[in-house]
Amino acid sequence: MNGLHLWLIPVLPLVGFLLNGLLGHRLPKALVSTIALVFTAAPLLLVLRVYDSFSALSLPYIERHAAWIATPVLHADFAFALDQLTLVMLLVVTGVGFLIHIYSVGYMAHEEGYWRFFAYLNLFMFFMLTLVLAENFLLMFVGWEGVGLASYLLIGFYFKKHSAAKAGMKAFILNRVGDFGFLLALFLLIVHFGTLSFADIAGQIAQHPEWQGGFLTAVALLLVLGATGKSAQIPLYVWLPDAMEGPTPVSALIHAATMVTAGIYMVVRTHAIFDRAPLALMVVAIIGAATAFFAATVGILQTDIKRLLAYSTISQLGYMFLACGAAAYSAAIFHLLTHAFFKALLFLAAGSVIHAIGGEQDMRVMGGLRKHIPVTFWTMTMAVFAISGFPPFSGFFSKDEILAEVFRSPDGGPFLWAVGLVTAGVTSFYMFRLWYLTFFGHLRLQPAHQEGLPVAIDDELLETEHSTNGHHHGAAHHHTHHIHESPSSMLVPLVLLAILSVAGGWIGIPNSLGGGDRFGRFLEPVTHGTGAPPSFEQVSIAMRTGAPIPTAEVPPRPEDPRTERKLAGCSVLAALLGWFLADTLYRRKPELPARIAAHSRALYSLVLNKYWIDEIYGFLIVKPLLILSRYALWGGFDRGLIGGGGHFLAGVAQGSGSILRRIQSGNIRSYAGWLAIGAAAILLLAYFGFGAHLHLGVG
Amino acid sequence: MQLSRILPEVILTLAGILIMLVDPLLTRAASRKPVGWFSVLAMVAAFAASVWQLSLAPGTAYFGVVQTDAFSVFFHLVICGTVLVALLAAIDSVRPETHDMGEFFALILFGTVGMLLMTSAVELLLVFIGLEISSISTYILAGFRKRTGKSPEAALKYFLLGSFATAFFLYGIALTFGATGTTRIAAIAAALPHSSTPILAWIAVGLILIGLGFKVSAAPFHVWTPDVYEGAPSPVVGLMSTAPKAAAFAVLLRIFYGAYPAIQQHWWSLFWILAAVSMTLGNLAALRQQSVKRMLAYSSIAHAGYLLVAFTSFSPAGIAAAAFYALCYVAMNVGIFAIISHVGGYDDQLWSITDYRGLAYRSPVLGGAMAFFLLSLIGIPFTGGFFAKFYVFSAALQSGMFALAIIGLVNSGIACFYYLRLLTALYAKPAEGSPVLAVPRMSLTLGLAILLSASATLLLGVIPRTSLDLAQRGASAFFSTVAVEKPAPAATPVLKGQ
Amino acid sequence: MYLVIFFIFGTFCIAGALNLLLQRHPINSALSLIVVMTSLAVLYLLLGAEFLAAAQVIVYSGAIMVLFTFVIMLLNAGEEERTRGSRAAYIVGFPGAAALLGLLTYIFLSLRAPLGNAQLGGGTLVTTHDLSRVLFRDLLLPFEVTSVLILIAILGAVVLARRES
Amino acid sequence: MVVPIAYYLVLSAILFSIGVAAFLIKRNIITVFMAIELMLNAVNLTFVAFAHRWHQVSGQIFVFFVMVVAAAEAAVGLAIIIAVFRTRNTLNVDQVNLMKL
Amino acid sequence: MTSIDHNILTWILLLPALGAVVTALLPNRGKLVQSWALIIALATFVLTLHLPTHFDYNHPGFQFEINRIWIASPPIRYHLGVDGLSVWLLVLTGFLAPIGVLASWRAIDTRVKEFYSLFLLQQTAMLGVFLALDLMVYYAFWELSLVPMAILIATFGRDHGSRASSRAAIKFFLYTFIPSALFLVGILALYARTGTFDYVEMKARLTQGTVFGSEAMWLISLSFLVAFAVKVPVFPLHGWLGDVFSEAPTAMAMVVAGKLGLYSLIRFHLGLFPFESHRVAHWMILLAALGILYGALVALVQNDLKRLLAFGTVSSLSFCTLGIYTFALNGLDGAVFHILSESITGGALLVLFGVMYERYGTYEIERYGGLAARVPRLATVFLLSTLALIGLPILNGFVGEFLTLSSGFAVSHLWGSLGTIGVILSAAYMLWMVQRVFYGPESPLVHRSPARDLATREHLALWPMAILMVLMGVFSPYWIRVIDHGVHALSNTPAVTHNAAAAALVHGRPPVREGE
Repeated sequence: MNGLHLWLIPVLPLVGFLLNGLLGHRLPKALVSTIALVFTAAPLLLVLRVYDSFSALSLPYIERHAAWIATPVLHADFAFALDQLTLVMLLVVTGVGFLIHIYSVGYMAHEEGYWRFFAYLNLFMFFMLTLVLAENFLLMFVGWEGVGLASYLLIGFYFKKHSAAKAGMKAFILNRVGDFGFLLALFLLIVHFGTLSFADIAGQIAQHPEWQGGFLTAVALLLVLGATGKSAQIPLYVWLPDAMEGPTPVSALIHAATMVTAGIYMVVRTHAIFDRAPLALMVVAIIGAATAFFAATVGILQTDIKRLLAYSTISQLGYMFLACGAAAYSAAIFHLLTHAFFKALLFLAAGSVIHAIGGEQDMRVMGGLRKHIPVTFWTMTMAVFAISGFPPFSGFFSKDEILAEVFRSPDGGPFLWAVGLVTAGVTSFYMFRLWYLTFFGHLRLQPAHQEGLPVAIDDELLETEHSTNGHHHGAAHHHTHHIHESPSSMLVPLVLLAILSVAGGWIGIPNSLGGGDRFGRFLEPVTHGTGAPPSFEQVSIAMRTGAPIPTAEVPPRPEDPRTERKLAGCSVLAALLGWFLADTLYRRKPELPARIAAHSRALYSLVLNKYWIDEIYGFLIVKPLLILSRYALWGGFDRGLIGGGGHFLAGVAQGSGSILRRIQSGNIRSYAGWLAIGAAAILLLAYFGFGAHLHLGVG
Repeated sequence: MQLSRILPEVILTLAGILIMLVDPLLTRAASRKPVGWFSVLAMVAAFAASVWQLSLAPGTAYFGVVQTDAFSVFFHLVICGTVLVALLAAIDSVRPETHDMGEFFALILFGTVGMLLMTSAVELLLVFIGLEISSISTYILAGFRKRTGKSPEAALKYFLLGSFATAFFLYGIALTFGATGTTRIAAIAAALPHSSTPILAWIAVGLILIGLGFKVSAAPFHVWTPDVYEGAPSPVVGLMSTAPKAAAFAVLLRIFYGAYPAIQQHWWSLFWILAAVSMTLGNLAALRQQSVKRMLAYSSIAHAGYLLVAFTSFSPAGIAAAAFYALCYVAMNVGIFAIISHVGGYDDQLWSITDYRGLAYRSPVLGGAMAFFLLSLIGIPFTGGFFAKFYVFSAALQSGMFALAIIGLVNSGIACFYYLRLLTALYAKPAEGSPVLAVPRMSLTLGLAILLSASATLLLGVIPRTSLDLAQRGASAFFSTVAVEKPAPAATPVLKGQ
Repeated sequence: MYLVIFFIFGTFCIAGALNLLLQRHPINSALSLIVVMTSLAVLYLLLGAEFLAAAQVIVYSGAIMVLFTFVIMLLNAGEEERTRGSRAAYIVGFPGAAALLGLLTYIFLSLRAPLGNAQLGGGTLVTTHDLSRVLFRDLLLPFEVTSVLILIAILGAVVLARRES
Repeated sequence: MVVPIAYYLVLSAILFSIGVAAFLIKRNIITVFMAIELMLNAVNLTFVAFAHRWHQVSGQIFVFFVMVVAAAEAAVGLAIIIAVFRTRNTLNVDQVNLMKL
Repeated sequence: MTSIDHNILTWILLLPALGAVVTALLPNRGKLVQSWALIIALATFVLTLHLPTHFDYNHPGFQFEINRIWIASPPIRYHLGVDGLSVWLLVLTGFLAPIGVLASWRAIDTRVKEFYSLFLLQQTAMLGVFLALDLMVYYAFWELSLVPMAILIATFGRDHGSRASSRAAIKFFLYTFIPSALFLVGILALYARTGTFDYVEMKARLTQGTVFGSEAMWLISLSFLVAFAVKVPVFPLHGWLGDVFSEAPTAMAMVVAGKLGLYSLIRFHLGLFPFESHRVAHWMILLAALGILYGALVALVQNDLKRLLAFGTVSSLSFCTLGIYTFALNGLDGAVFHILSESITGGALLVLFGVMYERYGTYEIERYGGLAARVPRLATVFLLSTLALIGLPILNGFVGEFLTLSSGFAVSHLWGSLGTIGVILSAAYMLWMVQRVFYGPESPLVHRSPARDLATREHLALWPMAILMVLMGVFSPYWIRVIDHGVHALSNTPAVTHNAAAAALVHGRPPVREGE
């Protein structure tokens, strides 16, 4: 057991980061990529080794190293924990991470700052693995913030562009809003538990069945705030679409497969708290459902291929949130897993497309690419089918499980299920839209597109969106660019991921479909409840009557294979409907979208402008804050009151000085006058002598 | 040997007479610097004689007219040291073509005799005569720069107002005499409790305070100070803002603590008010001054106020604090005026704060020394000014003068504003062609003067022990020769009403 | 009788002083001052201070006032013009002087009894012997020191009055 | 036939106050100086009166010294006045105000 | 105790003072003065390192003590000593000095001797503040520390002695001196009652509780508090900091804020007035929380790099205030730790500003842009410092922020939460600044100027700080262990004061002092 050395898993990428970060600018590109790959592959191998010996371990396996923050009353160590959940996450992070590293070697080959890119990527791996392996909240927070930092650096990789730098900043600050919640949750935990160790906290909760709601709800809600930041949920999701300013592998790795799922991971990891906070679970479910639907609708009209995928990611993360809200933690993680495969694939494939046509990201100028880049086309097709939820692709199983769990959940119920179902249809629609626009029809890329876009929609919007393109490969040979398939270093990961996207779901085929839900059972030790999540009625009755809240062990949810099969049928139907619509609008009747747009102008522009959420945030929060700071605080208070107050006092002193100076008229006679009056005053004082009054001092 | 009790005075008198005898024999063109050096020597001798006096047993001489004790020796040393520095600063600063150089030095020596007598006299008549000697010599010195209109005007103002105040002082002595029938300090103290007309003594202390308050330029009797400082030659200002004040403070201590302890209730409130008014008025009025000398005049008013704070605490600690403050004050003030008389020039070519901009660029030593003195005037630790303030306010607080201490320390906060204006000006970049760049090189004597005063100021701030011990000895000598009962108010705790 | 003489010369004093105040020509003022001084000499006599009375006439009226008159003549001082130099002198000075007078008068009159009375030739006559014993023995040092004072005065007068070449 | 000593004192107080007032009023420097002399004389009267009260010679001697001092002051004072007159050509105190504030 | 242990504190104090004197006497040749100052600063630093390495954890109270009579009456003692509270602050002061010298190496080119002489004097004064255990000696150093600072600001300010520099110097001096004057009244009043200036003795006598009426004690404690709070500065007493930061030379701005005031708050306000400081704690926490927000918000809209950092510093230092007045062990540990990390991080940023100023001659954010591509190494260090300042975990800023905020939150959920908003805002103002200065297209100014990345000397100045940022972030227990030794007794965790005060805290009433 001594030989596990979990610490090596995060530290190896860190070494890679240090090597590339400190020396990379002097090394040849080949060496840089070798270093990066070696230090990503090594943790993967370690994880595989762990996987290999996993069944022999007593779980959770905890490895403690030095104390990190230690006062006599608070201890947080560099401690790593390994359990089933961790293992899944480790496999995802290192596996997908390694593939994306390989992909990047090809994708970034011609970029300036090659070494920097790989250094950051390794840094990200370090933090992500720390986050996953952390044994306590504080160390998790290290990873939590660290991945944010890596994300910041990578989004702003093309920092010479204002938009990229701004997007990085936006991501970091919005994540900080989430971290604010996370920190407060930590503080509350310290107050109530005196420790930040997951195991200790879960243990204490288990020992106190009377703890229900109350501060646990507060903690849970604050954690949710943190999760919404990292996992791009309402209300903090706005950074993710902008994050597409980063290089595409980054989008795939960080903003699709791994980092953004940290919120879900965290909720699952701390589900002991959430289980006792039904209100918080409810909130999670609602946020998840709302985000899933909302983001999906925005996805309908996106024209930038990466942005579309970004909204798709938000939407899919919403699903995972929804699952968490329904206390279906293993379903959430299952979807996390499959989503990591197919969404990474989608991004990488999209990157391959962009790569192929010379840096263009606007789908409206693409088309008919399937013949030019067949491998990309086919792998992407796998992904599209997976995300749309067609059996037997991976996405089907995970999404289906979520919907079934939501339907079954006492608080979720049919309504949230319905939302999920509609979202599934919408997802299918926009994914096939992407598919058709990109790969079918005719290539619309032509010199003309610089002056006016072929599909004339909102020009103003396009301007802003469009300013993002053309950075990778140089705009010089933009339109004469030869459309070509990507190098094998990029294709290999695509193929591997495609296989995973297809087959990745098979590990979790539910009972109802004859699979036995191996994945769910594997995670069972981690996700099992620490106490029944009582229903709202139970809690409210208990709160009114003061009676103890009933806490039985989690009763196994009634499984109803028939209903589940019906539900699965519904979701497949929804996906088919979406495909059909997309087929109609973008293949068979391509003139229809414009007509529909013209028809319902208001709704159209509302969705097109992403419900103006960015603008609303700017107008309601950012602007007022800046105005408050600039005019009220800085101009008014600091310079006016504090500075002016100082000036005022100085003025009073100087003014009275000036008056006193008037005594000094220069005239001897008036001086004698002052002497005389002074003498008289002194003599009167001496005669009447009221010394005792002065003696009292201030007391 | 009664002469030993007045040895320093005798030495200085003889030296002064010698100068007067020799001076006419020198040709008009001959440099008077040797005369200056001679007077420096005489002053050193007087200083040494004072130190020697320390070995004498305390006692009186000439039928109880003078008394040598630690107190008088302390002030002897203060005065002799100060005049020594002032002389050194004057040797090169007074314009060489002035033909009255011989008289100049003689007057300083004679004036010093007066001051020394003031500190050791225990007979009011001798105090009065000493005061007059020092005053008259200062009147004359103030008018020494006859070519400009300002100097004689300064002399006139000083003279007329000074005589005016002297009349009050004299009236006070007369009433004291009326109340007790004597003018011997110890006898007054003895007779006062039995006086049938103590009211006369109440008024007498007021009148005496007016006269001496004028000399130490305490508000509201300060009015002459700014004008006279501005008009008088800077070397003279350096002298008259220090030594005579120290002497006057010594007299104040001697008279009030020696002769009038019995009616302390009637005079300590006067000091309270004088102190508060002086500090506040001096500092506030200094804020807007442009002229360096006038600013320092107001500053000296404020410093008189700080010093008077010590008078309110009726304790040996208070006397020691006052004596120590006087010492520190003269050390730094004589130093800063030594610099001003060199930099400003005999005719005050540089007079405003703006003119001093960049002095530290021209001469780091002069600028640094001036900055150091300013810091001491502010009361920064490790300078004499700090410990002086510290002892004074400590004594005041120990006697429960909470309000006065707060007034004083807030004042010292206000004061840094104008000191800093000058200080930062010193270190600012000078304007092109600024006259400050033409300040001549420092001469040996000036360097010596600055060195003496600066090292004194520094030592007082770092190891105040020796001088403080002497001051405390003086104070306790005082309290033992004059048996004083501790008055009632001081014994009550600070904060009543708790 | 004594009282009458006192009042007569007291009135002379005050009248002379007021005249000094009111006369606009310095010479007139100087002459008024001489009147005051001489009257004071008489009062000194009444108080039994013969030596002082003589000295008053000789030193003050004789020497000092002559000096004054000399300077007035030397500088050819004319009538003073009524310039308006200072309001403070009137606004704060006069109340001050008045308060001074009022306070002192009040105190002295209230102390009439304990202060006692002056009798013509009352007490022992001060002999020259007494005087010289005090002057040359008890107050020997002040007496000697006075010489320094006078020396300074001479020195000062010379320095100040000398024209700078 | 007696005169209360208080009367002498009141007389001296009156003279002293007149001296103060004269100092305040008079414009001619020499007259102002005379006012000071008047004040000194008033003080002298006090001294003599008290010397009478206490039968003390020292009071009288004091007066004698005051006279000497007054003489010395007069010499110096008049010299100063001459010096002022030389530079300013005036004897009016109101015009001797080069320095102020 | 070896003989070194007996005299080490005197040597620490004396070395820079002697160095200052010698500096003034050195000939003005080449880089002689700079080198000498560097040697002295380094030597002092090495001496200070002796303290933590020989620190005795089992010895309660002060260590390496020296206690001799300086002045017999009034009894002022040359009493020096260190405990866990001061030990790292001393090392920090020693550490920043060589960096200050390096940062001034080229920036100060006229009147070098004066600069380094005063610089070393300042060093002495600051070390003295941390060492002194006699209130008068402490006060002396406290005041002394103002002087070199004011002169250096006036003389070596942004435009070498412009009027703005003078004004800033005067403002700084007045702001700190006037409260210090009242502070002196407080000390003297304490002395008048207790008859001692010795910290340890006075503490013992004050806790007996019979010395003063509670009102008087309250007033005296306020005089202490205000003097320290201005020096920190605690919002809203920060009026001087902006001007001083923007005018002062780098080496001075690095040390002007924070540590002296905060140390004094802990040592003297909490130490001498346990009850009174509890009484005022709520207000201080409120001010701290407001300060965090206010400083950050105002920093957001600054156009001048140094002013931005000034307000950032106000915000950052408020974390310390917050931690101190929670009286929780976490809070105190965190506060002291945060003093250290803030000084290092802020110092690094100031050095970087100085480096940028040397190259581009301006602190105006608007005139920069796209710097990262031109001077990548500078940008790297800058980014690292920025991240440390905004409290990224495993960098030094986080530990202090976390500990102070968590204990602040425990005391008051509302103000603790408000303070925590600071982590959002600090990211906002710093990253926005970084974005404007380093990212985006190159500004005309940057484009015109030659690209000079960090020189060796600048590397030498910056990397030690950068490495420390990481080390302190990762191995914080090494520091906190010592700190804890010093602040343990001040916290609420054990029985902090006499029982009456403790009971009063529970019931929210002031205790009845004996002798009223």
